[in-house]
Amino acid sequence: MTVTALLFASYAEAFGSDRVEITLAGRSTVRDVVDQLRAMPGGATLPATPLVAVNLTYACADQRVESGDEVAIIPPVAGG
Amino acid sequence: MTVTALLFASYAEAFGSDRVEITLAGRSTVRDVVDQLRAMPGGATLPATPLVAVNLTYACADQRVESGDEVAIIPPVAGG
Amino acid sequence: MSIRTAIVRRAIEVGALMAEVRDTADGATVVFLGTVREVNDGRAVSGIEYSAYGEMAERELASIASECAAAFDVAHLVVEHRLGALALGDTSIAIVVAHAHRAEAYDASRFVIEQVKQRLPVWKREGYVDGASEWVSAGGIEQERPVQEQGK
Amino acid sequence: MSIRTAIVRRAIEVGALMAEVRDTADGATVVFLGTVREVNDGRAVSGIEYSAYGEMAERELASIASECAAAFDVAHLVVEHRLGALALGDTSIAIVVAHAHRAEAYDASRFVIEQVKQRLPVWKREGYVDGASEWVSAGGIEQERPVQEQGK
Repeated sequence: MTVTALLFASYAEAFGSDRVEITLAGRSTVRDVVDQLRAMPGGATLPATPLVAVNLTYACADQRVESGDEVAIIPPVAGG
Repeated sequence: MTVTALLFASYAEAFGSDRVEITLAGRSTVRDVVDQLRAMPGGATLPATPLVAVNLTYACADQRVESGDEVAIIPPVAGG
Repeated sequence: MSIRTAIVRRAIEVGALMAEVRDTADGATVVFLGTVREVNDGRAVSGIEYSAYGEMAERELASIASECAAAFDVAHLVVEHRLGALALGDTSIAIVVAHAHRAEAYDASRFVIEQVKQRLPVWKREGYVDGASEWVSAGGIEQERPVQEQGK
Repeated sequence: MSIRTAIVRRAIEVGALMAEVRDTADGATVVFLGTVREVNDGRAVSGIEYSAYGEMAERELASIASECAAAFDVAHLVVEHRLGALALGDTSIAIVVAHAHRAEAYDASRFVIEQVKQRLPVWKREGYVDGASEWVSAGGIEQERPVQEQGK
């Protein structure tokens, strides 16, 4: 299955892209998405357990992902 | 000696005046001023130890007053 | 350094006060407005007449601002308190604080309003829709303390 | 009930927001403004570029407002957060709360800004007078965590 990883701010700069398609086995989790991203060029900037949102809601590393999910990797926020 | 007692808000209404001249013996205190006021018509509305300011600064009951002082009897405040 | 306080008898122009304190050294501005509420203690209010021991109120308000500036390292603060007849929704007090950081801006703002409520020699006579009016204090309608309870 | 939040790409009109929440049921209004400071961590700032995960930021900001309304019994609240290129002194966020009582108005305002700082998926790239720029996070310049410390 495939999910879409969204990258922002410093992470998008490191990857040279704000969107990466990730192909996974079934029964995959947020952690699997992050691990794949970290193995990619630019992935060294990602912490092992970054803040992640799945389909616009914050998610933990163990959360299962489904085909077509939007998995956003959230750099340290700086709103306000 | 004489001091000027200033009355405000509900106290001024009770006394029918916002200013009363008080004649005192020497070595008098804020408490003496208040006691005289309380003995006057309308004085029953004054508590025994109201908030008092002497010459624009809050004062305690034991503070000495001097001739010509402005002794303000401050009803419960309601600013803001 | 821009610290200013005033007791006024005209409408408070909040926008002007905000412009007055604004400074690019500051990252946070906190504005507090006190306004006349339509209901108090369950009674329908028509307006409030604010009065003061004017000369002392000016001094106390200036003191409060100085204490605030010292306690919270505030360089940009303006406070205006209005007197006279205020209608529903009118602003009776505006406190505008700007500070490098938000925590101090909030704390300074809160300090000023709490000190004003405790110390400023200002009184209000609340008018009600039914035609009555009462002197009110921070604790609600002022209770006259019976003389016999005062031990004198 | 008037609770509104928005992520905007234009200047924030604070006066309009204050008019929007104003209600004669309320005796206290607290306004918080976050503005671009000229100095951060000792560096002379020229401006800040705010970006966001827009769709999620809108949802989170709305959630924060709902939680605030429930926690502090707030009926009148508006929050706008600006994105894009902001100059020194520009307002990045405005939070306007009106409440019957001041304690709740202050607490509600503080709640919103603290939640925004923790949760809102918004980032800022600070530009400096010397021409450099950096991604900054709430804790200062973002530190990249070396991979070898992560045990993977």
